[in-house]
Amino acid sequence: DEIKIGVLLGYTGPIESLTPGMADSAELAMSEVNAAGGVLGGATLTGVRADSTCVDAAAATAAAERLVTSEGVAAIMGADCSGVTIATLNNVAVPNGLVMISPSATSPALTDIEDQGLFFRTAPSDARQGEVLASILADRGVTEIAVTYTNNDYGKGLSDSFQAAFEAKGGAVLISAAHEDGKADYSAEVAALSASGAEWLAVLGYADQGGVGVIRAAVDTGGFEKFALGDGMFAESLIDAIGSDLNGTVGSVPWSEGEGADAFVKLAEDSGVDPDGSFRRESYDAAALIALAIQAAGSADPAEFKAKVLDVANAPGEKILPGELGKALKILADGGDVDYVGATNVELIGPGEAAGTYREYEVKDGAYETVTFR
Amino acid sequence: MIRVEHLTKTFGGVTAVDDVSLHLREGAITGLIGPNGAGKTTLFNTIAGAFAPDAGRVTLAGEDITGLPPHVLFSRGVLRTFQIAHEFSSLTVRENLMAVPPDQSGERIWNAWIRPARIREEEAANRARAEEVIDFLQIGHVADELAGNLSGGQKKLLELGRTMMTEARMVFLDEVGAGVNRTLLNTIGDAILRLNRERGYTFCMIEHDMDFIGRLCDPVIVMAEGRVLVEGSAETVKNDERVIEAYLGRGLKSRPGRERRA
Amino acid sequence: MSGQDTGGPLLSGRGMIGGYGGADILHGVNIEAHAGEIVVIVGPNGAGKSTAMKALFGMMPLREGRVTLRGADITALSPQDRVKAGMGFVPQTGNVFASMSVEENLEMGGFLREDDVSETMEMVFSLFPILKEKRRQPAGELSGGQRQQVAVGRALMTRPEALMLDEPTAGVSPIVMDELFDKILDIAATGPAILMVEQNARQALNIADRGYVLAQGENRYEGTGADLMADPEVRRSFLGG
Amino acid sequence: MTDILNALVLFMNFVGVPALAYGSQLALGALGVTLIFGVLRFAFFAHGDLMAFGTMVTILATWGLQAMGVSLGVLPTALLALPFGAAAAVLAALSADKAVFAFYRKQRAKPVVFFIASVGVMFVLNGLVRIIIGPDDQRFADGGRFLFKVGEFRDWSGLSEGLAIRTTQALTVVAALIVMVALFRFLERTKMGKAMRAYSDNEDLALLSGVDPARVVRWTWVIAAVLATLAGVLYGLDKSFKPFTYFQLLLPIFAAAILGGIGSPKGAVVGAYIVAFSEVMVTYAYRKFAMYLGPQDWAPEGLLQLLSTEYKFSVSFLILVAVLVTRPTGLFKGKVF
Amino acid sequence: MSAGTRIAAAPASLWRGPLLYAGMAALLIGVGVLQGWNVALSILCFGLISAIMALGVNIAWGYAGIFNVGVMGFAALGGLAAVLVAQPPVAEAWAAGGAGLGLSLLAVAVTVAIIVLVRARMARGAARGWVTAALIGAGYAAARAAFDPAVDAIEAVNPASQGYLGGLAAPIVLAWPAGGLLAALAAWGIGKTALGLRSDYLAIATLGISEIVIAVLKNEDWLSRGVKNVTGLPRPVPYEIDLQASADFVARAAALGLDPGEASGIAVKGLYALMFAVVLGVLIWLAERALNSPWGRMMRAIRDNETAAAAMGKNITRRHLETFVLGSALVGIAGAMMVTFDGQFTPASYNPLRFTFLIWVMVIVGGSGSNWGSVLGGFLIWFAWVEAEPLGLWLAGGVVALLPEGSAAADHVQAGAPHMRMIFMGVILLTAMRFAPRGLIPERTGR
Ligand SMILES: Nc1ncnc2c1ncn2[C@@H]1O[C@H](COP(=O)(O)OP(=O)(O)OP(=O)(O)O)[C@@H](O)[C@H]1O
Ligand SMILES: Nc1ncnc2c1ncn2[C@@H]1O[C@H](COP(=O)(O)OP(=O)(O)OP(=O)(O)O)[C@@H](O)[C@H]1O
Ligand SMILES: [Mg+2]
Ligand SMILES: [Mg+2]
Repeated sequence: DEIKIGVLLGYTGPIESLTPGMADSAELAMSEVNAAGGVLGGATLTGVRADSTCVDAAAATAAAERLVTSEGVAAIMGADCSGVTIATLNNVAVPNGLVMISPSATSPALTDIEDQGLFFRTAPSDARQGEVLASILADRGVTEIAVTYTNNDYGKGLSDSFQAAFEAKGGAVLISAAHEDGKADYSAEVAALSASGAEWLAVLGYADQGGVGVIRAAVDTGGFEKFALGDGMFAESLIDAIGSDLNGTVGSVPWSEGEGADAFVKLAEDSGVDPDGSFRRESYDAAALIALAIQAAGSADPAEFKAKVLDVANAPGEKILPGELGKALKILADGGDVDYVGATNVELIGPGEAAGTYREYEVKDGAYETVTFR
Repeated sequence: MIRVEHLTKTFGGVTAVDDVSLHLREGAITGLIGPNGAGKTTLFNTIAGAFAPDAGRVTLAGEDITGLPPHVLFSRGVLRTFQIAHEFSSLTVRENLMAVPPDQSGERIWNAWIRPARIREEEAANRARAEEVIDFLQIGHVADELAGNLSGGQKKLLELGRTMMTEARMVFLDEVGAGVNRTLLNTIGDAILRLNRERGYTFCMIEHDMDFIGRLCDPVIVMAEGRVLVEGSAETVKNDERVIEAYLGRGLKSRPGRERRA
Repeated sequence: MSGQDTGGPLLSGRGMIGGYGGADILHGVNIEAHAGEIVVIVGPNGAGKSTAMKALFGMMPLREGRVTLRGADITALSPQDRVKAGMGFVPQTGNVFASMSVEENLEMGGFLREDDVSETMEMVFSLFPILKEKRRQPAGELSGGQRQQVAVGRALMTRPEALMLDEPTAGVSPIVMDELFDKILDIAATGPAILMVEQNARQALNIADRGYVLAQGENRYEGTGADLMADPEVRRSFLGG
Repeated sequence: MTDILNALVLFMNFVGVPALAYGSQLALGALGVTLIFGVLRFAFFAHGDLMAFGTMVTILATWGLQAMGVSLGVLPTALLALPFGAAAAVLAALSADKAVFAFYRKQRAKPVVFFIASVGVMFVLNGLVRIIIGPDDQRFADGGRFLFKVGEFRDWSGLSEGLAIRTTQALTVVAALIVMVALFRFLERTKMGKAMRAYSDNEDLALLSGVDPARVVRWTWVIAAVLATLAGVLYGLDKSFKPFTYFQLLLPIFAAAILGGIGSPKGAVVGAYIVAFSEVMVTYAYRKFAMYLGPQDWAPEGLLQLLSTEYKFSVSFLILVAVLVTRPTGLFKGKVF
Repeated sequence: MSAGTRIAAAPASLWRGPLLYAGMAALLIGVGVLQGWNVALSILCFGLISAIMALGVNIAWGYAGIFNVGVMGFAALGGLAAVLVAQPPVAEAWAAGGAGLGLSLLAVAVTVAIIVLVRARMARGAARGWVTAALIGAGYAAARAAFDPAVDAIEAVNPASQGYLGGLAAPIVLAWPAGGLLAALAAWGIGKTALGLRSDYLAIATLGISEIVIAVLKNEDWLSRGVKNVTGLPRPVPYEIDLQASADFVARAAALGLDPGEASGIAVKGLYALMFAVVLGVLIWLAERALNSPWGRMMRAIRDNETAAAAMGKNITRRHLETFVLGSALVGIAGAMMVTFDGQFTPASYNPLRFTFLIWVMVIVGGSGSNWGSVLGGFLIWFAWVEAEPLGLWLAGGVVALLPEGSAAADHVQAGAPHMRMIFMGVILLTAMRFAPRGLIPERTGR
């Protein structure tokens, strides 16, 4: 018996370098489930990848449509970028009554979209993170900062909430400049940012997109020495790329206190999957949630298990970390209750969004070191 | 008809037309000759609106037409042909001709949608006219050929043919004869004379074939180095020493009739 | 000029049949030229004169017929190989490199020559003095007649053994035409065969050793220049009386 | 006096040097584009992906060399590997020509057909590169990254502003200028160069002059592919290698080539600098700069930024449109050689 | 000698067009059978939209030789029209910033008026230039002074879901002509400045302008929410879930042996397809009529040789502008239709590859200068664009099956599988062009 789950991500297009890792992580959760004997007493989960292209709503819709009709998927892990996510949700998932859990669509518009209870996301809303990052900086006595964000709904939303929170704490954002991902050169951005006279630069982008380009240009020109990073920037590859100049950087990233994240790292490394990179943990969690909800509902029919997603994600119940999916499946099969913590400390609030705790980190000697959790 | 006053046109360092003043009398066929590079074509181009002059003025029947764009001049009855043929290469010969008549209502896009009947009528008339021109130029066998596929001489004929598709007042012919078979050229000469006499077209033509010039043109203007050298009847011009020196030459140095035979 | 067989024509096209992909344009045209000979082709517009020239030069595939140079079959040779074999051609249209200077145009004429071309260039300049004056100017900015001079000059630079000219005098002034014909006589005297299409037919036949009249893709008349000039039918139908 | 020096160094560090380097990177790409445009007469849209392809092979070779323990000291090892990449790119370009473009040349197709065909080639190369090396960022720079750093400059000069110059920046600028001059000379002076120009001007007549079109085409691809690889590798060394970015480079490269005048090597370089400098200068916040130059203790109200960086791409295009409207064939009168 | 008709002049086989269209239909039916009718209909809908865009490009390029590489910009403007027409107005935002915006608009108008007046009074020369420049500067400053606070106020209104002015709350179908109009207006402005440029230069200019349009749409949040996107646009057709909730519909679906979910999707997309087809039908009729009239002949003449056309009395500039505007309007209409079908406006999704070059591919593969060809190209290339993905995956799967299981090579190919899509797309494109270098349904020359 086989249950198919669509893995709808932009394998080609602007974030093509992020998506393979995300898909791998999602499929890691599925194989973990399968190794534990599958769901519903022996049904295996199979991930079916489809290309959302990240930007082309039409192509994404067509791909999702194909997942539904010719693959017969029970749920979709995805999509990635908010635009295509909304398009596939409205045009495919809702009409066909399909559950979608996105690991990375952070647009506030998704919060009050009419989703018939079918849409969830493991990426926390931008609004909360802005506050977290602002207080990290305020606590360090930073009063002036320059901000650069990736020019999409994620970056824009995060920078808006960060700016509001930072100013509410008495800080001043001296300049806020967007950067486009995938461009050839970021000297213009860095020039403008550094001319503001701020000592700190908040980079709210992606670690392997424009964000790293901005930081590299800033370091090379000596424009900034201190960086504050949003969650999209958290990746080992960033340290590899920038090196010792990154020391002293602070940032926030959704993280469960200790165990969850560490468990994920271990699990991933054991299975030969690189655990570092944007949205990989969220992807794992998204796939895991689908599996657990199916098990809890005792049915792979989305109409039945959609109601169970919130149940398995939130308390009460036994806490479940990455690598413990087998245990969770067993508990659920026995009629018990679980509280899935996962790699990102999943806590779905409101209409199915991650509340998440955040890890405040600082880069010391070329490594991320936890300062505290918020 | 056309009066040119102190016209000057320079290209970078080269003064192609240098302070030229002349008068093309209404109803006359004026010949324009001169050595290669004398500025004849440039003079045409400047009058016909292809270039803006650096100085000077052109009037048409007293009206200032200096620097008017070509399509406006066309609507005032000033036509020209090109020394290097400018056919519409992906249109057939017939279409090339039918594209010429001005004020076709079918050339306004909405008429194509709302007035098909009127367009059909006009097209029929234009087609008939094109047919006449085709017969006249003896290019019937290539009437449905793409103009781009014509032979060099046929293209020249088409150039001339286009001027016959509309009522013109003033026609500038830039070497229509070059590359045209001499027998046909004679017929063309007759046609030019007829258009001139019967329809009152005024012509100004550049040509290097002195026989042809002599047969058609009076007066003849000789240009050299951007200026007007002489003006007069074909006979006078032919015998003018300066013209012989600069333009006509004195015939072949070596004479034919050599012994060696293949 | 090694390997030249003395008896036959230097360049010959026999039974040439072919066209541009549609109906045939040439219906069995024969043309030949001997070393040192000036051959002129005349005929009405669209007769296939230029097509015949292109066929001789391999710019157009022949359906039937063969082309020989010095007796050797060159029907299958590419144009640039014919240049190497000693042929030169001035086409009727598109015969200058418009964006290159006059001097570069001439240099392109000597593209395949390994020896010093400056002497030949001086020769061309003395033939067409205006070109020397304009030698740095792009050929595209020249007057029609000046371009024609560049075109002929370019072909002369190759110093070909068989020189083919498609209406070299179209648009050039009488004085230049005379000089050009003089030069052609000079060149022919040094050995090469010269094949020329002309609409200034009487002047051309005047200097020609032989002439062909082509009409509708077929040979119509053939004879010495003087014979053709003397034939009243030819005069009336093809030479303008 | 020191204030003026400080202002100057500040400007150089944030505007002058980066824009010069970025401009040179664009210039190397634009030179290749302009060459193909000039000789073969079409916009080769796969140039970005050809750059990526050549760079990819260079990277693989670099890794190989590094594994063998070969290094160039302060210079990046990739320079040693470059010939491999260039050879591969040449091979790719020539096969694309044989498989695709030769056919349309024989057909005498219109330039736009070539252009669309090159989009097809772009798709294929695009896929190949990603399948072979993946869509990720690859860093392959080694050796000394900086000629001198901001801090070093500050200590040396005693100014409060610093200046940094990277090895790759210097390499790129030098390479761009050398290539420009060499290409110009090649086209103007050598027989092959002239044959190329003649071929581009009038193919039939070039044939009649004895030019072998096959050779011209081959040479064009060889040079363009080598240039593409050089451009790609230098860019990758300076920033990083990522296939998608290389595709994105295409637009500014074309903008530069056309702004300068299609077919003109000089134009390509100047066009590239204009694109690069306009991006940086129009969006630069001149506040600090003005503070150095203005009276003591004076600070302007705002940031003195003409336009926000969101519009940097737009600005360079706006300048481009403005230049074209006043000079319709580009700065150097794109005469297609 | 026989009448010299050559291949170029001979029309391609009469059957070619209908056969190709039949083949296209067969492809779609094949998808319907193999992958489901929802997929087939969604490809059909986008095919129809693409066809209209291709038709627009063909009008400018195929008729007049205008190398417009700014398709993306016009499509986006069409999309903007959908927002401005169909979204409800945000009263609060109007209250907060409407006056300010009006004021800045007024400032612009006044500045223009003053400049026109002053320029009329002053003599040509440097002084006039400087005064004009100064006036422009002053006008810009004044407009910005009113504009900036207004924008800030608007964007502060409930930024998560609004923060913009909204639209007219009119039926979204009206956005289609409105999109055409908006695109036409923009095209008129662009054409006035840039149409004098020669082909390749015009191309880069239009490309640049389209990038500018997108930059504005991405960053002017008050207009269209910028990168925050406008989602949930109203629909001209019922919602699937409403159909699924209707007992009547479910019954009818059951009668046809369909499950209600699938049936509702088919019904909705079928309705869309019908509407799009009507629009395309009307447009293609208009376009064919125009092409086959003296107007079309004149346009081809202009395309062939502008100098000669001008000498034959054709006003090149006007005609170029006319076709450019018409073609762009079509793209605008299609852009609005597409946003309607997507149900959302996402400025960041406009990228030149998808919205400009892909459309060009459609036109060239279909046959430039040929309306039916471009439309076919629209369907075919869209089909390829969508189906290249599963085909690529399938191909990669085949390769992997050949390699030893779990080997590094197999893993590598598996990882690269999504990129097969690009290779496939390229191969399809190159193959189509190889077999029909002048397009699948070439332009008919020589009527
Ligand atoms: N676009 C141009 N740029 C620069 N110089 C030019 C241009 N057009 C013409 N000239 C120069 O102007 C002069 C006059 O040229 P024009 O074409 O008027 O001569 P013409 O009298 O018509 O000669 P022909 O009898 O050979 O046609 C020539 O010396 C030519 O080189
Ligand atoms: N490229 C071409 N494609 C198709 N047909 C052509 C092409 N070139 C010429 N023709 C046709 O071939 C016939 C002969 O043309 P050709 O150029 O050989 O004539 P010609 O004798 O040189 O005439 P002219 O004296 O006018 O130059 C003409 O009817 C012409 O329409
Ligand atoms: Mg002339
Ligand atoms: Mg001829």
